[in-house]
Amino acid sequence: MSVSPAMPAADPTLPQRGWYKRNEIAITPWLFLLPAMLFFAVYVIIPIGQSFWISFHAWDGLGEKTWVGTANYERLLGLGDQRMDRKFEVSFWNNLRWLVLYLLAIPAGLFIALFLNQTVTGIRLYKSLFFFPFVISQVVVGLVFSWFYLPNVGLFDVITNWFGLDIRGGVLGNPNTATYGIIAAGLWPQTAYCMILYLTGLNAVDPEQVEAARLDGAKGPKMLWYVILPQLKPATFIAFVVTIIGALRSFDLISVMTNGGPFGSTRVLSFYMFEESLSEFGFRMGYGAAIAVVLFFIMLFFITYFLWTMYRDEKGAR
Amino acid sequence: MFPTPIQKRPRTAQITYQAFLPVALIVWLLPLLAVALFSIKPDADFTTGNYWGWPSSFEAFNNYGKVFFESNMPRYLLNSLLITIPTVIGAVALSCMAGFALGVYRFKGNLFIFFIFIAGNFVPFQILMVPVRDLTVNLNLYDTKLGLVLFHIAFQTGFCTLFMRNFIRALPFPLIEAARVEGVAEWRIFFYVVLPLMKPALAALAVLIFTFIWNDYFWAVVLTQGPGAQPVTAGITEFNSQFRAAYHLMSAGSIVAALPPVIMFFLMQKHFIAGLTLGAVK
Amino acid sequence: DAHASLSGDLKIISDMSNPAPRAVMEGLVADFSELHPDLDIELTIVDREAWKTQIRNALGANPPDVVNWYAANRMRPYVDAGLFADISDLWAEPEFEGLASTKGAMTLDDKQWGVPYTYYQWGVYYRKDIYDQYDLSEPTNWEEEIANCQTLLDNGVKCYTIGTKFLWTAGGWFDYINSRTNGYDFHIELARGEVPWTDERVRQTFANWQQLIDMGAFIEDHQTYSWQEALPFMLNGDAAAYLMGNFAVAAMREGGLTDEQLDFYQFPLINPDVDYAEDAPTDTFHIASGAQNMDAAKEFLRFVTSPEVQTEINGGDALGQLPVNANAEIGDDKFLEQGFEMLSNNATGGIMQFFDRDFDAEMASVGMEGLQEFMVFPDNLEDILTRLEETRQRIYQ
Amino acid sequence: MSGVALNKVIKSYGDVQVIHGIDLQIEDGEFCVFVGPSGCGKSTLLRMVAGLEETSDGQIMIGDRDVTRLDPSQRGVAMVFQTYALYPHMTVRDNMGFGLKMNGHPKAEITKKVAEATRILKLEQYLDRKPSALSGGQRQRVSIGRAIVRGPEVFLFDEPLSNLDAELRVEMRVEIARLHKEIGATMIYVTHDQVEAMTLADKIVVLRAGNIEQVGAPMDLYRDPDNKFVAGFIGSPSMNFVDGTVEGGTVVAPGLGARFDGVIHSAHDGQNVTIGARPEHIVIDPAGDTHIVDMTESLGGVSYAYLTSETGEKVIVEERGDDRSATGDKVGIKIDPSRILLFDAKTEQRIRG
Amino acid sequence: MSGVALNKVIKSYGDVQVIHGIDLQIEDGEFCVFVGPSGCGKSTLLRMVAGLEETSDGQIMIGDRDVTRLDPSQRGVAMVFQTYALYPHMTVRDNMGFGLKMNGHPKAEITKKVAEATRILKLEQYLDRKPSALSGGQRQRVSIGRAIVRGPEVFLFDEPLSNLDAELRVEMRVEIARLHKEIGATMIYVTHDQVEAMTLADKIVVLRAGNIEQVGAPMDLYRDPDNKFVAGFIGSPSMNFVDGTVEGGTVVAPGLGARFDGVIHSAHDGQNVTIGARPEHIVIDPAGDTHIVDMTESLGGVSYAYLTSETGEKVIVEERGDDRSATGDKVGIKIDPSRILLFDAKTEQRIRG
Ligand SMILES: Nc1ncnc2c1ncn2[C@@H]1O[C@H](COP(=O)(O)OP(=O)(O)OP(=O)(O)O)[C@@H](O)[C@H]1O
Ligand SMILES: Nc1ncnc2c1ncn2[C@@H]1O[C@H](COP(=O)(O)OP(=O)(O)OP(=O)(O)O)[C@@H](O)[C@H]1O
Ligand SMILES: [Mg+2]
Ligand SMILES: [Mg+2]
Repeated sequence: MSVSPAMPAADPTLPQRGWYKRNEIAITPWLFLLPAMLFFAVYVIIPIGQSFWISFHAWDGLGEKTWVGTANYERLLGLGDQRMDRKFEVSFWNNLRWLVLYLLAIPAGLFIALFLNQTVTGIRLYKSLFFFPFVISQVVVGLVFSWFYLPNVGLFDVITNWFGLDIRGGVLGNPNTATYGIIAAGLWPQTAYCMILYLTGLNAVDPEQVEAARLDGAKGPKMLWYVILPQLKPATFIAFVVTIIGALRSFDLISVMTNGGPFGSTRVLSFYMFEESLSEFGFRMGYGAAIAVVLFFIMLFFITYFLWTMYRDEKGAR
Repeated sequence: MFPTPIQKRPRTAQITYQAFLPVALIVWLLPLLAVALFSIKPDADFTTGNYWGWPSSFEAFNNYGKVFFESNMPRYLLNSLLITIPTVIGAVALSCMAGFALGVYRFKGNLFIFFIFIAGNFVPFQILMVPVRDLTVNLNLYDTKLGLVLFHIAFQTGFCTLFMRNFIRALPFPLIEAARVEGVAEWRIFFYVVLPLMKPALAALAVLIFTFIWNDYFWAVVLTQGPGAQPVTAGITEFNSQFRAAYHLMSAGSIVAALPPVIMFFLMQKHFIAGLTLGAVK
Repeated sequence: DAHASLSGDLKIISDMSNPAPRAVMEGLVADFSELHPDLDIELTIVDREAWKTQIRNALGANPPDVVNWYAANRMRPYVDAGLFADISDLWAEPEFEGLASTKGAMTLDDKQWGVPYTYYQWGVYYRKDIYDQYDLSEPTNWEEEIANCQTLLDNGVKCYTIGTKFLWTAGGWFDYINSRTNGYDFHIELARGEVPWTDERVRQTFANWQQLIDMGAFIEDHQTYSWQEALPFMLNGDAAAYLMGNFAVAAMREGGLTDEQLDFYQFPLINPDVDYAEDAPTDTFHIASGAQNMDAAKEFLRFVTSPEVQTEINGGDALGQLPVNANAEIGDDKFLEQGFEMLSNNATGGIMQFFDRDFDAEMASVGMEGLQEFMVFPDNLEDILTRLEETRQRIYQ
Repeated sequence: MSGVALNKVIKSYGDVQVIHGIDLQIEDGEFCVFVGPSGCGKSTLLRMVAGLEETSDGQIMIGDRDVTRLDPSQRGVAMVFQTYALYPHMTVRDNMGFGLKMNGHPKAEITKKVAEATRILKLEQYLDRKPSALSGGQRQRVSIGRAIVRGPEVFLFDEPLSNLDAELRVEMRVEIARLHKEIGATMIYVTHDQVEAMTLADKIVVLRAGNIEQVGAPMDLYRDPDNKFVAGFIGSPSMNFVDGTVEGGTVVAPGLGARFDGVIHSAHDGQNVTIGARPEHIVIDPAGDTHIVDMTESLGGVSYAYLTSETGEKVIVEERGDDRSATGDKVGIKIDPSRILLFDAKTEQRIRG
Repeated sequence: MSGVALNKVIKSYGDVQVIHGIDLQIEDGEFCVFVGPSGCGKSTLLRMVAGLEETSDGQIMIGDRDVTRLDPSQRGVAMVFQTYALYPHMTVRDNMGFGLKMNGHPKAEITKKVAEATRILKLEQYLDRKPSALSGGQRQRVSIGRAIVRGPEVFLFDEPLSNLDAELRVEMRVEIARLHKEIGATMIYVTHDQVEAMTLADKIVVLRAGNIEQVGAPMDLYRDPDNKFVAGFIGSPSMNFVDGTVEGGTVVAPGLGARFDGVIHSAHDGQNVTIGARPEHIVIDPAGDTHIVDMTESLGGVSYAYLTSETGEKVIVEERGDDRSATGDKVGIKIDPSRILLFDAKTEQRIRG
């Protein structure tokens, strides 16, 4: 043959290779990981620990921290002879409301996705426009919706008045409706998000299975329930995760739309902790940190679930 | 395909569908259309109570002119750009590398580190607020764009790494083995083999992060103040207090603030949608 | 002289973000820099509401030289944390004697921490034309007040507009009704946490307030409006009056009300046994302890407190408020004159700074939330008072 | 009475016609196989019978019902897909019973029918597994089971075995043959695989670009193809083709180094023909020297010798004896003239005698 | 001097050993094929030679260098993957030159080597295309070209053709054979495909569960397997096995309805044996009545008859004549005793004489 060897290795007298060369495969991943790990540790991991630490102190953010043990938690959760912190209670229940109602984005997104999953001219543009709300900042969404909800002149009020409905104080002024009003505003972009997840999910549905089901006589809702939805499970899972995260993180909307009011009825934990820590009458950092820690534990429940699912998939994949 | 393609339905169903689409869209976008309408109305319409009617005069140029020339809006927009673009570059670069390490190599702790990234990403970010603010203050980065950028890079790295790692995992592993057999150094494999293949993921992620960061409000409030460093989301609230109850100007301002990610979205639509699903729905 | 030698940068953060004050502030800076051409002044105007949370960060890291804030108790956290510079030396200067009346409000721990630049009376601004239309006169006691209000309501006009979205406006109402019902001393005791909120006297205050609420004296849905957003009700004639600080006049005029339409009266007496006490908050300038250009900062404080500048910035065409320097002239403005007159001669009970400045911060926030709730759901009073009392006990234990 | 009849069926996608008016009669209980090159329309035709593709024109009859416009589920057909199309989230039992459940059959009946299909396909022990826990062959069995349970008049298969590996493919092929014998329903089967087509079919339909080239029993097509396309398509390795001319009723084939007398009427004199000869009908003559052995491939019991003739035409010859030719040998070849087939060089139609 | 030698190589994944100490000698220039059932360790062994899997124990020599602990790139091997593993963002030219470029070879040299490989594989006209613009066969050619360019001592192929369709597979098989002849390097080739193994190999290595069952030339394995596993694995359809016993030097095979004299020493008297006979070595005797024809499969030139003996054992017989048996026939069978193979029923080892 006429092709001559091109490999340095063909030389039997191998030069002693450098330490890096010899351990290249073992070292490289760590070198590649280093910057990201560094950043992540400094700005995420360590601060989580610090928050735990701060939550055992009384601290106004300016002077020295004073160790108070679990006093913050006792006050927050009403341990011992205290009453549970009223604001915390309200925030907690509001958070639950957010959690439950925010999940409506999932079926709503699915519904719109099904509606749009057609191939007619211009459908791509329609899909994009339906997705639009997700791209817009929550601050803008919040503003838009608070005008939408304005008493008397807001479009919402105008429409409900046609039906003879009058919400006292306007949607956002009435403590019975304000939270729901904000959630509805949040559902708008979130539904768009779920919609796009489902649209991609629907794309991945095995057409042969749909055909098989069609031959099996499954139609409409039956087909959806028995054949399509099970296949959309990954999309549903992700939609679930992002929705939960979104619900627990809800801050921007509340801050813009009601600033927690009327009389604190729209507070959620994340907002409350911001209020305690950094707002006008706040700067009780220790207490704020304690709220954050409680929120963290609620979230941990979901994080664990998510990681566990991922772990199972990873094991299965290997 | 589910539901049944409309083409296979009766003609009437097709027409109904085609007609219903724009109606549904209008209802869906009603709040936005309202803002757009507000933004071209004259002030007088609001005092006379003409909120929802036809504008009594067309004031788009006036209103938007005010936004651009009589407020800090342009400055905020510039800030947003100066925060968003470096963050996108930084987060994507870091996560590419981390994703490569986690996706290609098998080593002890691989999965653990990966999970740390994911978990950190899903943490309620309020828990970071106080310590991160302190850290930023101590680094003398409070109220600077750099302070915001550094934090955003770090926090987004969690999400981006999840995304990148899954993407790299899905690349055919023999490509890397083939390069190894050919004696290509590991870092060169990253640059010459893996990176070029990640182009779609890079584009998708870049667009996604752009929107995330552009729309961030919370951290803008926590880590910056004033038009020196604050991005447009925070700026819009200042704008609002400056023109409180001037709905026409607020609307115009909101629209201006929302525009860049919207433009980005339309330009890179394909990548964007891929981005939302790629990393997540495997 | 000292003026000529000023150079370098001067960083000022101001919260005068409403249009009229904003213009004043910008004018101030322009004038000052004309005096000191070598000085580079960087003025940042931040949202007034936002500034209340941002000041901490601003003072902590990379602080500016001069900032806006408020007098009295409201300074305390920053004084305690050493963030405000001690400017007792400035107060020792002879020029400052004109400010003697406000020295107390600027003093903590026997030192002075800032200078006032304006203060303003609170009171009821009303549509004189509407009052005339229904043949009403300024009420002087509670009975007249109620009667007036009833007449207005019978004619489809709300007695008062108010926007409580940001809570503090409700604090003004409480300050007035409480001090008129129980007197200045009681009010301050309450502010210091020395009296329980469940005290019978506090209940009396709320009972008086509830009279107005029950008859529908306030506009509806006020919890969704900021104070500016509530203005149009008065401008449009849907409501007849507004309990507000004098800064509102500028906005009302800008909204198209002429001086013929607009007038002012002192909040009426409720309990004839107590003296008038008035809300007159003082707004201030401070120097950050970390200021880079202390000389320029002090010079700026001297500048804003000088009689000429005081006269200029508080004039009817500017802030439309009261100058703090005794040597300054009160603007040629009927509201300023009336206000000055009222504060000088008819506030024998005492001067209150304002609910959120007299009360402890946490108490104020819980308190104002309760007040807002009370205004919407007066029936929740018992619950609200229990809550406030719990908070008081925790804070002042 | 549940044969299938196609009358001039046409399928167009937009402006593109892909099935050009096909007539076909499949008898009750017959096993009919569609073969043809990729893209010729096999799947399309099958899916039209299933009702998964609309029929643009023409008529489809099952038994004596016109089903052209009926829903798939009402046609009495069941289909087995190449990718199995099992519902991944259901157990084998639920997969098989799904169709009946959807049509509201009582539980007891479903259980009975599933049990019967399970027995036929020997799936008893897998009933409670999910498809992901099954091997490819088992999955395909389940998917056939699902078809059986519905008791259709017609079974449709679209390349059901092409995702299986060689061994399993053989096994499942035998299984399908047995199934056909056992339940005797009409079956239509699409495949790429020669062996499947030859061994399973009662009737093979050879399609090409949306038209039928020939219909017939497997050995008929093998031995007596109508045209060069069918001749070349059926059989593996495929038939050798060399050019020839007719001279006075004799066919001259330089590529074979041979002349064939009496295989054609002299009427065709001067005509260019193509001569077809299957590898197993050609014998190597070690004494000859008309061809060179390029290469031999031995598969054990049989070898293939790749020869080049003097004209440059390639010929493949099958060898079975213990002595086989080796690369580089110069050899001649012999063919029984009765074994050759003649085709018109232009029309590619068979010239019979 | 670049043969490959494996000395007692062992591979364990954690606690699981999958390669159990394999000894193998592959000569310089030899074409060696690994076959065996799925999961037997073919790929693992190949990848160990390549250096892509670490060797847990034992020694791997290439030429006379011990490469056991070397990096893949230093072993002087090149690998061709089943999935081609072409870099999709590079042109064919860049794909082939990438390895050299990364190792700092001068441009001129790269160009020359790529040109040469291109010539060998006839890829000239595709040099500037991206892989996505190539057919499967062309892609696999490029991936082979990439291997050639590096001028390795040993080529490694892991099922390189199994992603191609039947026709292309045949074509590429021929191509690889030609390549081996042309460049003469040592090649190790993993495949599932009987035909590839038989036709390409100089030497076939039959693996089973991490052990070598037999090594030898293709026809040697076919004709003279060492044990029942190899006998059954090589050849398609596979060898028939029936039970038998030895009685006084005669093997009695009820399943074949036959006795075989003189095929075994009487020393084995009373022993249970398994008798193997390939389908093509059994002839149907229409006059007999020992077997029933269950089914016949006709592939055209050849048919397979599936017979059941009186003992219930299944036997497959190949038929080639024009007259073939039909389902349901009662027939007998005949076998040339010299064609049968005997195996110990227990150890499954071949009994030779
Ligand atoms: N949805 C469609 N739109 C347009 N043309 C199509 C569509 N589906 C199939 N075709 C065309 O119809 C022809 C027949 O396709 P079909 O799938 O029936 O071929 P096939 O014989 O099954 O091929 P294969 O053996 O590859 O499965 C092809 O030319 C194909 O390109
Ligand atoms: N990473 C691994 N961890 C554990 N076991 C493995 C791993 N990779 C392979 N094995 C096991 O090693 C054995 C050999 O696998 P290998 O891939 O070499 O088989 P193969 O002969 O190539 O099979 P196929 O023909 O299916 O490709 C198998 O039993 C497999 O399960
Ligand atoms: Mg097909
Ligand atoms: Mg393998």
